[in-house]
Amino acid sequence: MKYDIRQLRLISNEKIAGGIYDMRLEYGDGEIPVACGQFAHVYVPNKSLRRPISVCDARDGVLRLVYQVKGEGTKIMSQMKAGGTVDVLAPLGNGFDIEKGKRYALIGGGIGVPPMLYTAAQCENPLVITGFRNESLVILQDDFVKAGAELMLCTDDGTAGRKGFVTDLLRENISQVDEVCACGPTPMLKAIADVCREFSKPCQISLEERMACGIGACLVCAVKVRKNGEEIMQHVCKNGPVFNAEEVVFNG
Amino acid sequence: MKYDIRQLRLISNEKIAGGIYDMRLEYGDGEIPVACGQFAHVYVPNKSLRRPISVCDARDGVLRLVYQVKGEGTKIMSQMKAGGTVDVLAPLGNGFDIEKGKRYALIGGGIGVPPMLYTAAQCENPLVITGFRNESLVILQDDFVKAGAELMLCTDDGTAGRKGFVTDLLRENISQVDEVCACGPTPMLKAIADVCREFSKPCQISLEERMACGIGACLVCAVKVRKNGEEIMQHVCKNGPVFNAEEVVFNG
Amino acid sequence: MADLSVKVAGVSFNNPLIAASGTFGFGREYGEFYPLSKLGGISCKGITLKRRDGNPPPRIAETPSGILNAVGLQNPGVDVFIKEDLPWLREQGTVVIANIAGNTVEEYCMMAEKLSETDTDMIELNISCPNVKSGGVQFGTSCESVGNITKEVRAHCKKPLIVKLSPNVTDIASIAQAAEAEGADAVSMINTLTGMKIDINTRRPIIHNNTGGLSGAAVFPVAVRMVWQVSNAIKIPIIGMGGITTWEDAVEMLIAGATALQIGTVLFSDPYAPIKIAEGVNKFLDDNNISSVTELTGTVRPW
Amino acid sequence: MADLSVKVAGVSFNNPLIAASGTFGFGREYGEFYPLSKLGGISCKGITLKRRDGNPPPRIAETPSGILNAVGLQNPGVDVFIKEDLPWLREQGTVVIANIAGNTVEEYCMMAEKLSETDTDMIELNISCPNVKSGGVQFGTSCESVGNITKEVRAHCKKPLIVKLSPNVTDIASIAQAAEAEGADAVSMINTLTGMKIDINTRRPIIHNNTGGLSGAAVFPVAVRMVWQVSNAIKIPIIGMGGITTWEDAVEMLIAGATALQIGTVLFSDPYAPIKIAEGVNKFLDDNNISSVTELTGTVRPW
Ligand SMILES: Cc1cc2nc3c(=O)[nH]c(=O)nc-3n(C[C@H](O)[C@H](O)[C@H](O)COP(=O)(O)OP(=O)(O)OC[C@H]3O[C@@H](n4cnc5c(N)ncnc54)[C@H](O)[C@@H]3O)c2cc1C
Ligand SMILES: Cc1cc2nc3c(=O)[nH]c(=O)nc-3n(C[C@H](O)[C@H](O)[C@H](O)COP(=O)(O)OP(=O)(O)OC[C@H]3O[C@@H](n4cnc5c(N)ncnc54)[C@H](O)[C@@H]3O)c2cc1C
Ligand SMILES: Cc1cc2nc3c(=O)[nH]c(=O)nc-3n(C[C@H](O)[C@H](O)[C@H](O)COP(=O)(O)O)c2cc1C
Ligand SMILES: Cc1cc2nc3c(=O)[nH]c(=O)nc-3n(C[C@H](O)[C@H](O)[C@H](O)COP(=O)(O)O)c2cc1C
Ligand code: FES
Ligand code: FES
Repeated sequence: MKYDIRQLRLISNEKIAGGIYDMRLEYGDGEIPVACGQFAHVYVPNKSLRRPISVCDARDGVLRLVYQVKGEGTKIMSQMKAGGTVDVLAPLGNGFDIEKGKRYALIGGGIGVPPMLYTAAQCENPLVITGFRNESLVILQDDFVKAGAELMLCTDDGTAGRKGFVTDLLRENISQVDEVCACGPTPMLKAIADVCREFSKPCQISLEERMACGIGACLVCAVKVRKNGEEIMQHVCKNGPVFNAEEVVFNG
Repeated sequence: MKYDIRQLRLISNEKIAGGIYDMRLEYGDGEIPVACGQFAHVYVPNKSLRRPISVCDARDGVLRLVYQVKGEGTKIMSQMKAGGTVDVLAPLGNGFDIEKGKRYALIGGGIGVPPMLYTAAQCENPLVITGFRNESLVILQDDFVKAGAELMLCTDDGTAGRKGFVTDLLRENISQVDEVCACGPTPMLKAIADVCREFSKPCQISLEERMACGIGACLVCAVKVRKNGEEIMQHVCKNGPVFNAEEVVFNG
Repeated sequence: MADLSVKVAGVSFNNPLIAASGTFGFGREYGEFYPLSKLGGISCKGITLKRRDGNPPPRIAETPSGILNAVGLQNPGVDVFIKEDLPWLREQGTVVIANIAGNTVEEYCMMAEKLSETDTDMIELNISCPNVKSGGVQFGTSCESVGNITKEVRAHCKKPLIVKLSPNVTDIASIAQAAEAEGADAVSMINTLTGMKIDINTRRPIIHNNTGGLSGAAVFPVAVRMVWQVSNAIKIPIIGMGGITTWEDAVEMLIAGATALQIGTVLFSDPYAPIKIAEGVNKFLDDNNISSVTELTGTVRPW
Repeated sequence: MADLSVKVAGVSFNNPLIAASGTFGFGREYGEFYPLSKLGGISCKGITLKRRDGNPPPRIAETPSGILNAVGLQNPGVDVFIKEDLPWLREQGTVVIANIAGNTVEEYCMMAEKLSETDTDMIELNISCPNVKSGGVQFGTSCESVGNITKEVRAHCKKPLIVKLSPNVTDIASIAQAAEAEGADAVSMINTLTGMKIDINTRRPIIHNNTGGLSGAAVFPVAVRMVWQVSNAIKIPIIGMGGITTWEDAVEMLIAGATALQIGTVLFSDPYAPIKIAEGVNKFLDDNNISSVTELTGTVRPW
C-alpha cells in the first residue's frame, strides 16, 4: 500500500512571524520517506477537507510544516498544542527533481519559501533567493544558512534585504546556475518562468490548487498542461505539485 | 434585562459515576441569583443548540451542573478542561415552589437526582428519596446528607440501598410530608403523580423536552397542560421546567 | 461608521438584520437580552386565522451544522396578535413584519385585510412552511399557485407584501417571477429545506412530525445560490436568509443579491448574533471605505 | 459476525458500502490504502461518450459540514474507460458500477450499448449532475424527461440499470416513480444539492463554475427524508447516499429505506471511512442480535 495516514505527535507549534507557524511532528524512527517538494495532507477536526501543506523539512525524524494562518482550517491548526497528535496523510505528490552535479537556484516567495528548505538540503551549494512582502513576514533565513545555501533576501518594500522582487535577483544571478526551482504566488511563478525561458534554463515550479482527496481520485485540483503539443488536464496533488514550467498552461 | 450570558471559569469537571460528570463553575462574587429547579443553557462549541442542564447546586459562588454523557454535546462537555471557560445562559425557567413551614418529599430518579440537591438546601428537613438503576449510577448521597436531608436510596436491582422503586418508598412515607417535588424519567413522574393524587398531596414535577432558544420564543419545547378545564400549550423552558403534576397532560 | 440603513418596498430599516419568523416569537423574550431597536426589524412568529396548538413534541432535532424543526405554526391567532402583541411590538422602535399562513387562500386574504387595518409595517406571506398538513408549503411549490395566492392577497392587502419562498422546488427563479408578476413588493427566502432524522435505536423519527425543516449554517450555500438565481430573475428586493451565522455570511448574502437579511437559527446558540453581525458588517464597510451597506447588494462578479 | 451482504437488482454486494461516483475515480488511488475487495462496490467517476476536460479550477470549496464541487465530469471517455480502467477494476473483487452522463439521450443510449458488451456489473444513469452546461441535471428534473430517458436507455441496456436522482426537485417521489415505471432496476439518491459560495473580498464565486454541488454531512437530513419518501413510493431498491459520515448514519439511511449505500465526501477527510462504517454496522447488528443487514431496510416506524 503506497499511502499511509499517521497520527504524529506534535512536538511544537510556534509562531515564527506575522501569522506564520512552525509545526514540528515526530515521525518515528528512521529516515522519513519524503522527497523535497512533496506535501502533507493535514486533517483538521470538524472540517470536511484536509489542508495541503508542503514539507518544509524532514531531517532528524522530524516532519516540519511551516504554514500561514489564512482561514478557519489553518487557524485551528495554529491552536493545536504540543503533546497532542496530528492526523497526517503524507507524503503526497511529486516533488522537485534534483540531479547531482547541477547547481540550482531555489526561489521562494512568501509562504512559498518553506518547501525550499528541505529542497536546499538536497542540493549542493544551492543559490536560494527568498522574497517577502515586508520584514514582518521574513522566515527561515537562519535555517537556509545552516543548510549550506548561498542566501539572498528581498522584500517588496525594502524593509529587509534588498528592495525588489525575486526575479530581479534571479536575472542578476541566473548565469551562475543550471536550473531553477520555485514556489510562491502564481504571478511570481509566471515571471520566473519567463526569465528562465529568456535564459534557456530549465525551470520547475510548485503549484497550488484547492484540493479534496489529495491523491488524484476526485479530480478537483486540475491544472492544464501541454504535453507533446496537446493540452491535457493533470492534477496538482498527483502529477504535481511540481511541474515543468514550460508545460503549464497558466491561463487554463 | 432579565437574561444574561456569562463566560464562567471551569473550576473542575470530574467523573462521579458511570458516565456522569460534576461540573463546577465559578460564578463570581455574591449570591448566585438562581432558584432551585431552574436550569442553565450551556453552549457547546460547534453545535447549533445549547444543552439544558438543571442547576444541581448554587451555594458558595459555585454553579454546579451534574450531567450524564448521552450524545455528542454532553460528550464535548465532559472533555472541557478546568481553567477554561464555559458559556452559560442562566438561570432559566421556573423552579420548584418551596414554602416555609411545609415538609417536602424530594424525589429524584437517575439523572433527575441532581436538581434535588439545591432544592433540598432550600427546605427544612426534607425527605429525599433517590432511585437509580444500579449501584454504578448512584450519585450525590453525601451531598444530601450534608444538606441536612433525611435520605433514602433504592436501586432497580438492589445493588445499592433498597431494591425497588422510588414510588414504593414514597407510598410508605407520604404521610410524613405535606408536598412532593420530583424530577426523573417521565414514567416515574407519572407514577409519582398517581401516588400523590391517591393521597391528595400536591405534587410538582420537573419535565424535560428538547429545546432550542430556552427562553420561550421558538415554541419547540411544548407541553400540553390543562388550565381551568382547557388544554393549552405551554413551554418547558419558560413556564417550566417545573409544573403542577395535576395540570400536565401526559399523553399530549 | 457606515450607513447600515436599507429600504425594502418603501419601508426603512435601521440596519439589514431582521429576526427570522418563528425563531423570535413576538420579540418579548429576546427583548430581555437587548433593546429590540438594535434590530432592523422583526418578522413575527407565523400567525394563522385561528389559534393553533402546533405539532406534538419533540419539535426539534440537531443535525450537522443545522437543526430540524417542526413547530407546526403554534400561535394565538391573528386577533390575539393584533390585540395583545402588536401594540407592544410597535413601541420597540423596530420594523414589524407580520408573517401569515392559512389553510386556504381565503384565510390568507382575511388575515391580510385585518392586518392592513393595523400599524404593522409589512406582511410576509408564508407559503413555504413544510411542517403543517394543510396550508403552508403546498401553496408555494408551483408558479400557478404562487401567482394565484399573491394576486388574491394583493387585492386584500394595503401593506407592502413580501412573499416567502420555499427552497424545496425545482426552479425557484420562476416562482419568484410569478410572485413579482402578481404584485409582490419583495420576496424573502429561503424557508427551511425538508429533512428527517431517525433514532437508530427506537427506529422512530426524532421529530414527531416525522419530517422537519432544516435551517442553520448547513443550508447557507443553498440559500446563497437561490438568492443569486432569484436576483437575476426579478427586480423587486430580496430579503435573504438561511443559515446566516457570521458577519461574513451576512456580507456574502448581500453580495449575492439580498437587500436585507433575516437571522434565525444562530440565535439559539448566540442570542446576541444579530448585533454582532451588524457590528461586523459595519466594520467591513469601514475597512473597505464603503459608505453604505446598500452598495453591496448584488455585486457578485460571476465568472 | 452478521451477514453484511446485500442484493440490488440481482447483483450481490459483499457489504452495502459502495464508493460514490466521482469521489473515488476508477479506484486505483484508494486501492493504495486498502484492497478494494473490502468495499461492496465502486461507482466509477461519471463517464461521457467523448473525453471531457471538466470545468476550470477552482472546482471545490468548503462549507459548514459540507463541500461544494464542480468538477464538470472530467473523464477520458467511455472507450478509454472500457479499454484501460475496466479490466483492472474487474480484477479487484468488488462490484463495478459504470456511472454515465451524456449531452443527449442518444449519447446515453450509445454508452449503455457499449457498456452492455463489457463485464461491468451495473450501469448508473447520472441525470443529476448540476455542474455541466448541457446534459446532466436537466434530464433529471421532470417526470417526463426522466421517464423518457429511462425508457430509451433501457431499450439499449442489457445490464441492471440504476437511475441516479437529483435532490433539486419539488417532488422526488414522482420522479422515482417515473424511473420505475419505465424500467429502472434501482434508483440511487441523492446527487448534490446546488449551492454557491462567494469570496467576500474579491466578490467572485469561489468555484469557477459559479455554482457547485453540495455534499457531505450537511445534506444528510435531506437525503434521509428523500430516501424515506421515495421508499414509500416505489418497489425497486434504493441505493442511499448524501452525507453518510458515521456508521450510525449508515444504519439510519438503511432504516429510512435504502438497500445499499454510497459513500463520498467523507473519504476526503478519512479514506478508511467505508471500512470503519462497515465494521460499525456489523457491530450494531451483532449487538442487536440482527443476523443480516437486509433486515434494517425500511424499518423506520413513522409517528
Ligand atoms: C501543494 C500545496 C502546498 C501548500 N503548502 C503550503 C505551505 O507549506 N504553507 C502554507 O502556509 N500554505 C501552503 N499551501 C496553501 C494552504 O494549503 C492553504 O493556505 C490552506 O489550505 C488554507 O486553509 P484555511 O483553512 O486556512 O483556509 P480556508 O479559506 O478556510 O480554506 C477553505 C478551503 O480552501 C482551501 N484553500 C484555501 N486557500 C488555498 C490555497 N492557497 N491553496 C490550496 N487550497 C486552499 C483549503 O484547503 C480548504 O479546503 C499549500 C497548498 C498546496 C496546494
Ligand atoms: C430542563 C432540563 C433540565 C435537564 N437537566 C439535566 C441535568 O441536570 N443533567 C443531565 O444529565 N441532563 C439534564 N437534562 C437532559 C439533557 O439536556 C440532555 O441529556 C442533553 O441535552 C443531551 O445532549 P447530548 O448532546 O448528549 O445528546 P444529543 O442526542 O447529541 O442531543 C441532540 C439534541 O437533543 C437534545 N436532547 C437529547 N436528549 C434530551 C433530553 N433528555 N432532554 C432535553 N433535550 C435532549 C439535546 O439538547 C440536543 O439539542 C435536562 C433537560 C432539560 C430539558
Ligand atoms: C423553530 C423555527 C420556527 C420557524 N417558524 C417559522 C414560521 O412560523 N414562519 C416562517 O415563515 N418561517 C419559520 N421558520 C423559518 C425561518 O424563518 C427561516 O426561514 C429559516 O429558519 C432559515 O433561516 P435560519 O437558517 O437563519 O434559521 C422557522 C424556523 C425555525 C428554526
Ligand atoms: C468531487 C465530487 C465529484 C462527483 N462526481 C460525480 C459524478 O461524476 N457522477 C455522479 O453521479 N455523482 C458525482 N458526485 C456526487 C456523489 O456521487 C454523491 O451523489 C454526492 O457527493 C453525495 O454523497 P456524499 O455526501 O457521500 O458525497 C460527485 C461528488 C463529489 C463530491
Ligand atoms: S485533490 Fe483529488 S485529484 Fe487532486
Ligand atoms: S426552547 Fe424555545 S420555547 Fe422553549
